Amino acid sequence: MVTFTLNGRQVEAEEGSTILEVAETYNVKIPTLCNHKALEPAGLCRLCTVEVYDGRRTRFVTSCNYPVWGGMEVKTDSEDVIRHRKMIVELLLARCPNNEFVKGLAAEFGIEATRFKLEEDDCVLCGLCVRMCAERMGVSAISMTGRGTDIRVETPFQIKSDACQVCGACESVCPTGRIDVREIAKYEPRPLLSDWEVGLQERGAAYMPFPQAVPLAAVIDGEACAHVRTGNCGVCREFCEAGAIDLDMKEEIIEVEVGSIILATGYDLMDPSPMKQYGYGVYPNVFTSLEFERLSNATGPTGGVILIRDENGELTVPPKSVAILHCIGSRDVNHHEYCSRVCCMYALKYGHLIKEKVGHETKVYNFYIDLRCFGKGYEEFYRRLQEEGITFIRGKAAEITDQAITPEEEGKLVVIGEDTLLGKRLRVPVDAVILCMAMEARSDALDVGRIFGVSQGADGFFLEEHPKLGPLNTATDGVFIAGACQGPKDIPDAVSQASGAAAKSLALATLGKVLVPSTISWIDPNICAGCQTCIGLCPYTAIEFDARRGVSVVNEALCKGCGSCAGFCPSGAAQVRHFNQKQIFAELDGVMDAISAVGI
Amino acid sequence: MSKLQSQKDYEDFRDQVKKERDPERLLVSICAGSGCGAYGTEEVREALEQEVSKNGLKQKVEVKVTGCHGFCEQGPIMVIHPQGIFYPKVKPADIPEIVAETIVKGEVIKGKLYKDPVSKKRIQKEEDIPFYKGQHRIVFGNNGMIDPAKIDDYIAVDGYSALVKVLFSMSPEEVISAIKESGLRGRGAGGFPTGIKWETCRKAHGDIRYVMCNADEGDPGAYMDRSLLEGNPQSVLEGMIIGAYAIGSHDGFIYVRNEYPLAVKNIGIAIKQAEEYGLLGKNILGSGFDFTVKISRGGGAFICGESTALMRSLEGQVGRPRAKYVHTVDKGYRDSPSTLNNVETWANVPVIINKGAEWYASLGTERSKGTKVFSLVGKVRNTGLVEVPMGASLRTIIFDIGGGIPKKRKFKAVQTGGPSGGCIPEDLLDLPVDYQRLAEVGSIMGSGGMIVMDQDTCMVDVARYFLDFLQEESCGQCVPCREGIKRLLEILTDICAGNGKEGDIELLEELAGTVSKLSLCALGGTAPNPVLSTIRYFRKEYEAHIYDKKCPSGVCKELFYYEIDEKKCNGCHVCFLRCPQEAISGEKKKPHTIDQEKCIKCSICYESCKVDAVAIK
Amino acid sequence: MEDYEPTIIAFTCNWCTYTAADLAGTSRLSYPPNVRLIRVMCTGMVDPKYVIKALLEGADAVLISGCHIGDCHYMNGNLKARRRVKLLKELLPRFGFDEQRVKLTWIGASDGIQFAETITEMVPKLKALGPNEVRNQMVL
Amino acid sequence: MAKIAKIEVKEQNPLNSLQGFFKTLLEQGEISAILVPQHLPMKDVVMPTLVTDPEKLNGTDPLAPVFPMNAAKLVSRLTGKPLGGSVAVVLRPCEIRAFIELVKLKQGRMEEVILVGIDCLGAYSNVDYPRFVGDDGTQATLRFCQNALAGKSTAVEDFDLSPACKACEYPIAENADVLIGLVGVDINQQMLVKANTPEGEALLEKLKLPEAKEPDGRKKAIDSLVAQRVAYRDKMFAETTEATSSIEKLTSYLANCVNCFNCRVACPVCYCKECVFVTDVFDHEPTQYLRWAKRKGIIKMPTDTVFFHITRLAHMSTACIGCGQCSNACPNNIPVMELFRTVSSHTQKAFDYEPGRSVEDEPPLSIFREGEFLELTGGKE
Repeated sequence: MVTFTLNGRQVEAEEGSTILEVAETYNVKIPTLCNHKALEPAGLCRLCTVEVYDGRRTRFVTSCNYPVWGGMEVKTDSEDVIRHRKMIVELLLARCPNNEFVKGLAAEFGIEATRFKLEEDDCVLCGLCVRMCAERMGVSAISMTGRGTDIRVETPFQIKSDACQVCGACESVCPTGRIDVREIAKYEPRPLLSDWEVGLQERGAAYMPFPQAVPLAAVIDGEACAHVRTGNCGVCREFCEAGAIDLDMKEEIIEVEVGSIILATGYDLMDPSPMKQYGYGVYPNVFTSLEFERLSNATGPTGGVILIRDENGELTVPPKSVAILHCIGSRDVNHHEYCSRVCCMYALKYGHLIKEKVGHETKVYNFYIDLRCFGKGYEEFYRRLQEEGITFIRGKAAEITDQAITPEEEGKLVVIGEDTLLGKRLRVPVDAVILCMAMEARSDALDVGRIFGVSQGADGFFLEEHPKLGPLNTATDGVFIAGACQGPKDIPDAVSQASGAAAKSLALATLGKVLVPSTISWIDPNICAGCQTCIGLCPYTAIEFDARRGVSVVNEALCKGCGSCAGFCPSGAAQVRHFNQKQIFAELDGVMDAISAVGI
Repeated sequence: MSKLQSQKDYEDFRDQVKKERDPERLLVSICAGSGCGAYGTEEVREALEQEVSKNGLKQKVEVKVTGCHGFCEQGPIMVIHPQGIFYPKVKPADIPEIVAETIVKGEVIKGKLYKDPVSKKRIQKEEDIPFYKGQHRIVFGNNGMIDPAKIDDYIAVDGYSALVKVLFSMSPEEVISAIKESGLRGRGAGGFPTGIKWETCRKAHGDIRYVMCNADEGDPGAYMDRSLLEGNPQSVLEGMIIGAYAIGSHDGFIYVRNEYPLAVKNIGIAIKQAEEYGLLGKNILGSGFDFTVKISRGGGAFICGESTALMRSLEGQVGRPRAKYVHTVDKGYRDSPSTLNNVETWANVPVIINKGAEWYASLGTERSKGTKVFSLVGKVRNTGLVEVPMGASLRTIIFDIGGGIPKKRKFKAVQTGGPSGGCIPEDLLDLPVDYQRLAEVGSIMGSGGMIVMDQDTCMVDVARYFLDFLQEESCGQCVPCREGIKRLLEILTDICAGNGKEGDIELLEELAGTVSKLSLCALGGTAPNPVLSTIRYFRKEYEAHIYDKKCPSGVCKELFYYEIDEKKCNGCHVCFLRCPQEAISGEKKKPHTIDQEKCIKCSICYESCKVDAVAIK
Repeated sequence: MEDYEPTIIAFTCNWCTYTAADLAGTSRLSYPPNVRLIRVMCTGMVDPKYVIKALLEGADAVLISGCHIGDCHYMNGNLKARRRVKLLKELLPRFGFDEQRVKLTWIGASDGIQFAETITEMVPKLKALGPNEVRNQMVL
Repeated sequence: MAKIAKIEVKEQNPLNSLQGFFKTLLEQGEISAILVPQHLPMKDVVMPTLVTDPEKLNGTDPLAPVFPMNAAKLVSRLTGKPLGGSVAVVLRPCEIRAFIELVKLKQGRMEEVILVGIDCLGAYSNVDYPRFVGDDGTQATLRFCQNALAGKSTAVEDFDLSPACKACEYPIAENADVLIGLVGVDINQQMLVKANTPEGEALLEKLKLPEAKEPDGRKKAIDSLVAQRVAYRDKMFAETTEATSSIEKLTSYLANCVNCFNCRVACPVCYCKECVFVTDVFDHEPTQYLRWAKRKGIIKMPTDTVFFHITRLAHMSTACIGCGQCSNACPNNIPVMELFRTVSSHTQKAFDYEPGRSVEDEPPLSIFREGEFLELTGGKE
């Protein structure tokens, strides 16, 4: 620790720290421009200059990189210091008289005009971008080229850089907004879209997964994070005051020994893009149900204000009319035959929300096949919405178009369908359309199923052991399923099933032991020749060799009864109980006898 | 040549070399420094050798091509030993006569001797010439006796005896304390006490230490380091080895600008020869001390003479300075402790070791010891390299040694220390030149540049000129230096163009203050010196430019015109004939006049008028 | 031989093809009645003897059917079965058993349709092949 | 490069010299015993003997053209568990190959055993050998060797070498530790001793035999011998394929089978302690016989004969090394060897498996891989 005087006050500081750092801890403000927490101080802008008196003479040093030492006297805002700083700012203002940032800086220093000739630049040559690119990103796609007054920030030979990794770090630190990564990079920057907001919002490589995440902690997208990809950057560490970021954390495989497993992997929302007739992806204001969910959510991209896209694609306009199309992809022989179960009720909810949030004059049209409002209070809710003035049209919408044929259709989306109750063809112009997409099995259900030994039903969802007797069980003992991975279901159903699955797991845990199936292998020691081939074939390492007796022995706790051993054992020493050779042959004889008796 | 492996090996060899040299033997030394070289040394040498062999004198006469003798104004210089006959401005055509008369007969050719412009007398010996007489040449003295490509020549003048002394009878601490006691200060620009620098570096934490020689001499008109490297590279090398021994370093670099091809070549030869002799490399002279030197060629950026920029350049990065709050002696090249000294500093080291710190400290002033080499250029008769003890007055240097201002012009100012030095006026001519005094009057020692200016020099234009140089040579990193110099230059350019306005001088002063105080490195720190010193001593000239829109020295073309004084003009018609624009009219023997419409102010008439009838208005 | 009805003995794994056959039934899919299922826990437990014996007893074809590769409830039982079937396919044709009389398929639990199709495809082919000659031989 | 030495033959009696070699082996080879065939007191019997006393090696005759049993089974017994000393076993190539198969099936171990192989010129069947041997077994052996090596007929009266030997493409025991070479060598002068493994080289080192080179004619002689046997074999394959091409023909082929299971007992690679066909799996219910008979109208008794043979083919045709002991052992002269070798040629090829080649090769049914035999399921996994 060293002690020195800071603006007349005795202060203490760690050896090796800089004046700027110490001043910050003592709440002494020193202006900076080229300083950045994540970068080595360079002392280029000289704005942080302070006066240091060493007992003999006064010197002006840059506080960002001047290390403190005991006994020195530092003045951060002497008249001279302020005068010099003002001159620096005035010089910058002369260089960039039209730049908002520099104008703001000048205003802070009370400078209205500069006494020097005006230039038209918007780079203050603070070097932050260059240093960020070199020091933190390890790329040096840009650098300060030239010398003296010719110095500027450029890519080598002013050619668009293919070394640039389009990380945008340069842009993010540029105070004046001069840096545009598009001018630097050879490749087009790609925005990172938030999964949680179904692509309606951008996010950084480090982000909060979603508002109600537990634990509510930020995550880093390894595929986008420059540090993970290249070992560089790591700037976030400098900014996290809690010191919570550990970029050296490695992906690790954690082996957890458990007695049972509950699969609750959820569902995928069907992608409407291939269903060209609905124009998803073509018309900006055709939304999927999940997108609309985010649009109406208080933590969503619009903060819960229901807005649709303007001509620039920004969410700014409240809709005057909305069509909600039920059963898109479900109850459809071309896609999924099953009913997705939840759409009717959320569609009703959306109607209610639109009326409530956008205004009662907003028109809401539901195009439905049937409204399936089973369940407590559901039918009542339906009735209430009818009273709220929502239009229900029985008939599945056939097409969405922007081709107007009447003046009132101009600039609108037109839903083409049929009111089957009236037997009338309809064209309904609206501002926005919500597609109630089918819920479908996760795209990776096959792989997940393989890992856990769970089959998929014809619809792709995980297959329960038995629809009535084993709705939570799977073909694999100890593996249970809950929620939409088993089939479309709404929240109360998912919660019920999950509770059941949890109870099943707990029941196993409480018991502390499981009954092994009787269908397991047994090796007759009197017959076994000890060739040990079965040991190599056993997928569960359930067979051991008893060297003393020279025979292989089945560990009954490990054996699952697959019969890999029995399928090979030439002497028949290894047999699966209930499926032994004698039984199979008897079965075979029986079958053949019976066939010969009846002819087929 | 097998390696010298002990002190005795060295001494035996040195004695042998000396024995082989007959002090009475005829030796013709021709200067091949860059100055003389440009005047045609090579042709002179060829003619001489031809003539010598034609006369069958090859065995009798040794022709030696040496480094710079310093008196560049008079090149090519030839000195004939043992008599020490000094022939300036030798041309190939002179050779037959010189051989016939001086070499064969031993006769002096009076007409070819140096004629002192002040006393108008012919002078036979080098040491009697005023230019040399006033000097004290401890660093440069041997240049005339050494062929830079022959290490034996250096050893013959006791070269490397200092290294032997250090290696076999002194501890590194003793070497450092000798250097400290000698009072040697860095000759590059900073003037930092060399011994303290070495001591700090020796004590700094680190396994590897480096020593470096700064030969990036960038000041326009300065060439003492160049001449030393070209003429006596072994002395620099010996200094570096001694320094490395004292500091505990085993790796050295010489950072030399690539625009000095002869220096690069000669130091390269010197390194190779020293290695062959076992004076450099592994286990030097069997002492167990290892030291190797590599040459790094710089691209010629002025800023690369700055220590941190130089080291970055050495590391392969762009040569830009960093803040020196952590000193390079602690963390320099590759973050290891590094000692950087300039060529002249290194060359002083063997002298100090050989002659003793006390002797060295007896030269110079209280806080500036030893001698300093200046490159004396500009409006002065005897341009060349001048080595004088610290404390010699400007007057001694410029008038006694330099021979004063030619063409009867009046002395106006001298700028010391290169482009960022200050301009010192006539009334300070008796100022003893040392680090403190120069600083006190607003200039710097720099690396020893000295530009003399006469009455025809516009001081505003001078300041503008140097800032123009500095604007380009600034590294451009820090705001005050880059933006500040640019603006200083902008204002000066306006003033020179007649667009000066009230307040400009004050703005210059204010801005210069910020630039000098806030810049990151010494380039910015000293850059305003030309402006500030000229304002300080020649404020009136500024005012004349701004308020009267006049350039009293007749330099700033927008601000004066030439006029022929009818009373003085004798109608010699010379100006009429020489004017490229045919702007002068008048009959012979009658006063002439200048047509201002046609005049482009080229100054030819002004220069050529014998009766000073052309006046600046 | 018009009224010849081939007999198929199918060794089906408990987790996939047996379930698929069940699904075919509960789905009311119709397929020829010529197949008799012998349920095994895994195709990996099917001893080549079973196939030989079935053919020697007069079955016209033996179908071994289990989970798709990678889906095996016991990880890799089907891989082992595949090698054994390969052996049988080399061995049995030496003695005049047509190669088509031993068939290996992978039919997942949800593939009721595929099970029905497999049988539906097999029967006419076997009819074309004619009955297994062992039916009329005195050997077992 | 294999190391080659020679046994110098004195008095034109290679057998004596070979016996001398075995003595040296036992005395200097740091081994505990030699397993080697020897004429037993009964004049026409040659049986493997386990010898520890060098003096008891006088009757050894590994060159006798007979091998009443495949000695691999004996070596398996010797090496199944640690033996406590190293033993040199003098074997025919087919015996070595059988032993290698048994080692894969953990029925024997390579440790503590030095495999000494001798070029095999073939053997007569157990029944024919006494007719061949006459009064002096040793002389008969020498006579046989000279004849066979000279390429002269080995046929005697109405019999010749057993078909298995005639069809054997492996006369040279290349995978023995030490190989004694006869083919292409003038055995009245010398016999080759070749070390194929580091163990063999170490042994040869100890014996200090004179070094030798492989005679120029040896490779050619071997090639010619193999070619002759391959020709015989291929003819045999063709005949057997035809003779068993339908189940009806197979039944006739095996008609004499009485379920004595001698073939499987004699088979060196049929390693089961107890054959499944003698377990209770085949203790059929009496009523079952009646049901079978009812189904077909007639069944041959005993039942399960064809089933037994096809099953045995399924179990071990991939491991069949073709020694012919099955045929040798059949009381009813069923050409079992011919059937097995013919089928094996297909099953071994299917798995690209060559039995007896190396202990590193894994038996086809003991392993499995992803992505193989996709044609079985229509090219898909």
